[in-house]
Amino acid sequence: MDILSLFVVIPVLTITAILFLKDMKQVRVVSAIGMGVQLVLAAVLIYMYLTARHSGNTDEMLFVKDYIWYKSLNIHYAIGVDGISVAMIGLTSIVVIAGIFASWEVEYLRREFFISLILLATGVFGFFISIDLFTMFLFYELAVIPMYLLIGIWGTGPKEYSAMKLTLMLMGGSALLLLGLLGIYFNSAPGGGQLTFNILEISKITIPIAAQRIFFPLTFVGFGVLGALFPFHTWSPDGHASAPTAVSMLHAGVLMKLGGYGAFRVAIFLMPEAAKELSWIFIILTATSVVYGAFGAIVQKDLKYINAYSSVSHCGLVLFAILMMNKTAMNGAVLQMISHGLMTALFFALIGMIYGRTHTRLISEMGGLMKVIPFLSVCYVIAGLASLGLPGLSGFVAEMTIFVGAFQHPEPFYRGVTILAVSSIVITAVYILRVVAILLLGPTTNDHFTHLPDAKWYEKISVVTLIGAVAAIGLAPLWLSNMIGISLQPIVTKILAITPF
Amino acid sequence: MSLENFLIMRQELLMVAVVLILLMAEIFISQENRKHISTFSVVLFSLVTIAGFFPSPSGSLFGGMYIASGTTTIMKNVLNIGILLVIIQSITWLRKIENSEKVSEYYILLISTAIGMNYMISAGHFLMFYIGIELATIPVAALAAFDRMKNKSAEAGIKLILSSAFSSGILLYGLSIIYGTTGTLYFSEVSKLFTSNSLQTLGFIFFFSGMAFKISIVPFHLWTADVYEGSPINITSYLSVISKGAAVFVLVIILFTVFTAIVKTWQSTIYVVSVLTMTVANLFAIRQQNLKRFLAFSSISQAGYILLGVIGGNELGMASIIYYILVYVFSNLGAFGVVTAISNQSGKENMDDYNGLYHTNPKLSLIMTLALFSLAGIPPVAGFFGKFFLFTAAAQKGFYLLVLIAVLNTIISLFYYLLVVKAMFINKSDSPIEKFRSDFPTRLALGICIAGLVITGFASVIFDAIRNLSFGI
Amino acid sequence: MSAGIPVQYFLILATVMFFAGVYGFLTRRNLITILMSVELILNSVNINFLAFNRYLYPHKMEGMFFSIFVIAVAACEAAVAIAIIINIYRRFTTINVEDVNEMKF
Amino acid sequence: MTNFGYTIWIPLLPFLMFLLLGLAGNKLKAKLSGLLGTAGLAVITILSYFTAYKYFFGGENAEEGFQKIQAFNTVWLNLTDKLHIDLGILLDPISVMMLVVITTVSLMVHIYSLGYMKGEKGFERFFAFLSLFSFSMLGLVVATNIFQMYIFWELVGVSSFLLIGFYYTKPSAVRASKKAFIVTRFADLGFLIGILILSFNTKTFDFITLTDPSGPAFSQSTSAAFMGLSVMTWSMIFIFMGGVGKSAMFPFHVWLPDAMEGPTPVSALIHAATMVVAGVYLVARMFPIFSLTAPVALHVVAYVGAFSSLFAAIIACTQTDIKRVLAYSTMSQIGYMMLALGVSGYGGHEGLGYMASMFHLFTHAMFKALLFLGAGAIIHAVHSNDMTDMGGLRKYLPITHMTFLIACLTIAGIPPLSGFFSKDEILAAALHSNKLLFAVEYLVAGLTAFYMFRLYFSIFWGKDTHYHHTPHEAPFTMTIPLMILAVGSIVTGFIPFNELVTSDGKPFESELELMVAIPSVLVALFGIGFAYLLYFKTNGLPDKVAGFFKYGYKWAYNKFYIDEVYIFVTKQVIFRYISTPIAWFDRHVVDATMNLIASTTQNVSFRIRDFQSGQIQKYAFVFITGAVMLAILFIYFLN
Repeated sequence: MDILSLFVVIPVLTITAILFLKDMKQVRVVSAIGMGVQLVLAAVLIYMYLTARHSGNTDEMLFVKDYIWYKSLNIHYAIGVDGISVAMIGLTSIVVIAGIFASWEVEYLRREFFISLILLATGVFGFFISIDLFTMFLFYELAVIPMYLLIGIWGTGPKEYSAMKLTLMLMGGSALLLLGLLGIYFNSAPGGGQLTFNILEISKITIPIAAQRIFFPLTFVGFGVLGALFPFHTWSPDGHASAPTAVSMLHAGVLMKLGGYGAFRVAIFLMPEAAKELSWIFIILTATSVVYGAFGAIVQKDLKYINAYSSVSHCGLVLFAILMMNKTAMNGAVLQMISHGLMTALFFALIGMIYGRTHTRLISEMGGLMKVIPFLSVCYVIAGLASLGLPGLSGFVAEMTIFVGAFQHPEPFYRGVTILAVSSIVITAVYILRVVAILLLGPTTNDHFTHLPDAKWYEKISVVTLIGAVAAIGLAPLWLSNMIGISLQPIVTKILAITPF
Repeated sequence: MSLENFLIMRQELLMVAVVLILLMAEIFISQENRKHISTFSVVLFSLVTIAGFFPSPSGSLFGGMYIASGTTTIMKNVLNIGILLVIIQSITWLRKIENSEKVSEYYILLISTAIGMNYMISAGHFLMFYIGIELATIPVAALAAFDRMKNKSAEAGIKLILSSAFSSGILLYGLSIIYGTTGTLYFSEVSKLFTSNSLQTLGFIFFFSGMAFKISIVPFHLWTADVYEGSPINITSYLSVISKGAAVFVLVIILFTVFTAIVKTWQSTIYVVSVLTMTVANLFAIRQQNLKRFLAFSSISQAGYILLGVIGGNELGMASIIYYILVYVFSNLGAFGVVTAISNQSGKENMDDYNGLYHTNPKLSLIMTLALFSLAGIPPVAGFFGKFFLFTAAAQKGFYLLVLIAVLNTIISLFYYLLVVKAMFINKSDSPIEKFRSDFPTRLALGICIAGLVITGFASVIFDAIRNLSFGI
Repeated sequence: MSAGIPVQYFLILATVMFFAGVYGFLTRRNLITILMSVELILNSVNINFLAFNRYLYPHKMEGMFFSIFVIAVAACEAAVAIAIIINIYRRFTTINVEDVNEMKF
Repeated sequence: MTNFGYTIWIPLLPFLMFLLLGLAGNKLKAKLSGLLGTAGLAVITILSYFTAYKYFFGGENAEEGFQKIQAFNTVWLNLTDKLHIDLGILLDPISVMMLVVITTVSLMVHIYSLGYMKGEKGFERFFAFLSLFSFSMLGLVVATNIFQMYIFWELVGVSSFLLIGFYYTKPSAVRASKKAFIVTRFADLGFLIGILILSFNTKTFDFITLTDPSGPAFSQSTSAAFMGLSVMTWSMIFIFMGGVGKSAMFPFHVWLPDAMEGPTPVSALIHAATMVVAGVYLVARMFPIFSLTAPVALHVVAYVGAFSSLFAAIIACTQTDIKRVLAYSTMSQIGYMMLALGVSGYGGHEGLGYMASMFHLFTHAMFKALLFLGAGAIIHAVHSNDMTDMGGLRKYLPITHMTFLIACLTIAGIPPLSGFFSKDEILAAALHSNKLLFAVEYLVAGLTAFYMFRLYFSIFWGKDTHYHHTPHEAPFTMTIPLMILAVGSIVTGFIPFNELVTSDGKPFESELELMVAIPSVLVALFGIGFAYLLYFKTNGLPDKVAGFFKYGYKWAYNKFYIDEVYIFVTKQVIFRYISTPIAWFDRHVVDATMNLIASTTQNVSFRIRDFQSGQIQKYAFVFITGAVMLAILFIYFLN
């Protein structure tokens, strides 16, 4: 068994183990163990990856395994990782374990909850290790569908509506995506020969530009829906608001990254010509996302809505950077995915914990929580600071890489739009501080809140893990950035071949 | 008739034998042994099914009126699996007191239709085809009206028989025109003599309408929902899976072999009707409360997706259709199996009755969910693969817009499938369906369905084997 | 079949019968009459087959055979249909097609 | 040159202290954590002094003047092939000078806080934040590249935010901290954009490369232009915008007076002596570029500085909150520094303004910290910020009184105190460059003397106020820093800045220009005298004067309604006219469109249900119609 497949096998084994458990209490323990193993495995993978690179392995993808699956269509179960996927896998395993701990006290249908959660994780892990478009798409859908049950069963508020909306919109995205993938597949051998779903092989050829013009938008929008591309983001506020804590964490933290990762790995990597040609449309859309999401967040009253809109803004930045199509901006995009994944998970974890205590998410009904639950409040402030791009935390690293990278674009239009996107950092500061000020600072407004308990041990584990990761990236980003940067080289080379910067 | 000939036609002949045996049994068997008829039929039919999988010669009989090839064999096998599942699922229902007198009748009629289907799949001549199709339809009408005491059943029966007679009339009129313009009814000769003049096009359209009726394609589908709702559930599942599947197979074969001269015409026809079928059926399905009716519309929309495999006229298309029907057998029979089980137990068929089902009957709910996900094309169950291949087949010939419409339609269909899931998992109910344990046949059938759903998807052998036996224009 | 009658006459007759059948099917209220209309359609087909066979392809008998089979099958169909109509009458105490309308939408 | 490696500890030590106090602070005893923080700072103060001595007097600088020394540099983040963010330590005259300033004031504030903050809840948190601030500020001044500067720029911003909002249960403090952060953040946006433009054109962040007159910044100067100004000018203006925000220049000054909600030692450290001069430092750091490639931007600097200093001085005359008076005074003094930079040239005597600005920065740090700490001692004694609650305090607080007086005299520019020398250089520089600005600064000098002594007289003389508790002198931990800083205020004027801190690193000759000095002292004395008349004894004169200016007074008292403008922009424009519509749009247009698709589907689904009428004849009708339609379609249209 190769190490990459383990990332799919372990969750499946964990699910199987949970299925046969008799004692409900053990469910969460087993889940935590399973996902803990996964986390360790991710660390091992990162180590192995770095060692391999260090020893001079310059392959585009490492640990490649290729098993033929559907011979007649040349579908393979092909896996492999580069620095980007390794980073995303690391992110996923951190968020998943934090999510498990954050949902330690789920009572209702506990077994089913953890199974769905881990199933979702399986899809995500599978997606990140795939280098075959079919497998990738399979895992993509696998990751999306448990959301329905997770939100519908364990959610709050108008959960059925939100769950349905979220699922249908994401599936709408995947519908477009499917079309895009088929288009890529049938154009993967323009000179004749075997059609293929393998990303690496397709990247070696040039898809005819006429086809690219059709399939690039489909693929990009398809992934973009999951990446909260304006105007297809509206599932995000409702979905996040209704979802239970861990689901919001995983969804915003990891699942939305599938969109960015896919847009990058499939849409841009395979169809750079069309991407270049059409990027201006999407640049406008994504820049709109960035600013629009931030402005939208300012006036929200519900904590989760604020964070959902903020995610729209931050994820918009990911797609924005990807479209800038240079190494730095793309590096920033990946960093932003990781950074946003961690801090938004952190946010949602904290919001869930606060909600669990105050039973409201309306900021107007809360106030002065810093005095009552200092640990959670301080963590919330840290999350906020990370979100508004404080140096020393991951957000800064990612955003600055994006901005500098995007600003290297040779065309003034793109640089102008970059400045527009940059301005979001102020708006972000406004809504973050507004929340912090109303929610945490000031006198404690509600007498009911004066005796709230602070974080429990499992909540602390969840939160501290995430903060640790956020700070680690923020303080020492170089290794991560380099790891990503090296892996970006093939695509950059490919883009440079079109029009040198 | 030499052994060779027997082997070529073995599936039909074996079925005829089964029917005869059952007829004899009906006459000679004692009253107390009657309850074993079901088991007996299942055993017999499983033998038939298994026999179909043995390698056998291909060839033609009756001067080319009957043709057997690898493709037809695998089509028949797929159908046989489905029929076997239906037979197993029917046992519980047939054990009911009001049906005890009609058990062997039921099996005889059912297997007769199967014979008809097999003949029409293997037809090399329109006469054979016509006889097959009628043999496959008329007994079903009797089966639809099987519940003599129920108004709805009678209504379903009359609607089916009249509509199908009408559609046969239209189809025959089309055939007569084709005959008039070509002077022959052999597939191989018709295909040579067929051109695209107006009269022949008219003949083709009438023929196609008749076939579309069997597959229940919009706008020829209107009988479907009523008949499905009124018929006994097992007949509904039979109609929705087996009858439809057989008709699809025949349509594919005829389109691919006979009407090759007017590919453009039938592609456009299929384009139009498949868009209509998917959209209209989905729109109707959204509102349905009765699960049988709901699944009826769902099966109509599935027919729309299946047409995507037909439209390309390519080898991949045929392979994906056969594969999809196989998957569809498992998924739809899985869903119907759950509906049957619950209906047998509690008589409830409405979606509201399923509220909170997960809390009382988690296994049934899970099976239902997987089956519905498979119908919707959600991984990891096989429906995902099936849909993917269908769409691939259409995309291969450049029908991207059609694929787009289809995938957008899958979203609508996902919506209503999720409504059922929502009812079972999320909704609360004051009077949920009691917890119960199904009897062995039901569990067996559902187990096969689930195993099929999982295995068919991941075991690529199946698809590759089908692919090797398929052909395009 | 007098040689003096051109084939068109038969075809026109068949077409008229066909549409008469269709019209009858669509407008009659009595289930039995509807069944009769179906028979009309089938018989128009038969005429077609026979006329084609006799006039255009007289050396082969396919059309003849086909119409024989159609007649046979129509008989079966009628048998089953009438059985069901009887059952309808028992259940609904009417054979007016508009009253057989429990399931819709 | 290489043996400055140890300087890495100067920023690092406070950072470690921050981590220690921040993570384990609540486990330690409050007092211990305070002492730890102070001890850490003492160590780096010594290191800084040692560095300064070694740098300036170590004899390494030959005839070519003081070199920029990169004591340490490491890549923190790779951006493009050429651009990379480094973290490092750059030693040159101004950074070394700043090290001295920061560590000195910070140490004083640490010591002072041991007394001032005693018994406060969150004592260790306070020291943790102070350490964080010290770390950030030190990191800022030793930055080897502009991006490092930006990083620490943000960090000082956040430490300032944390410290202003130290009393987080007090709504006004929360508001003030929020305001400070957002306003400076907005200015930082400009900084960032400036960096982006600059780095895009020069392909480097590195200060040494950037400020090298033969480097890429200078070859770019005329390359591209936008709206009549070269890209370098634009980038410098944007970068200066960051400085405007951080240094509380008009129009981004609004946060500074409110920032006085923070504990007084914080005001002394951050909002008087160190952080607010970061803007000045930034311009000084980029000075060669400003001066040689973007003179227009430098003009902007000069005018913004001049206007701010006048503006603030006028407001300061009307305020009654002593910390706010000091805050406006800070703003005014920083305006001086900006002006000095703005009128300066590059190299030799031309760079007089540059030198003067740095000189004033240095002296200002001493006396303004002294003023704030003194104010703290007064507030500590009186438990009020408002000078109308005070009077005759000289009897109760003798040490505070003396040191405060020294500080007031210094800021007023009375010789031989340090303020006199530095201000004189600034005026001289202005005189040589721009007469209008020179005149403005003269006026401001008079106003400064007036409002400072207004403050002084109202607190220590004036009416004999009756106090609930007899005010008592602060403890030693507080008075000792006062005395040290007082000494500093007196003697620092004699430091030969023209030999040490100059625009090109080379010393130049400069002497007291009596033509400038004598009138300026006279103006100051006039101001003091006027204040004496009005405030030495309680009388009705102040009201009469106020009545004389009437609307002018009212406008100045209300800070020219700039706050209201800000509130309008944020509350009305951003919240009501941008965000609320966007949020509405999102729900009712974008989301509604998605929902509309869904509801349309449902609606259509309901509309077409009559097709399924249950009537078999209708079914057949549809059937035959469908067939005929298809036939017509394919025979007549598509064939």
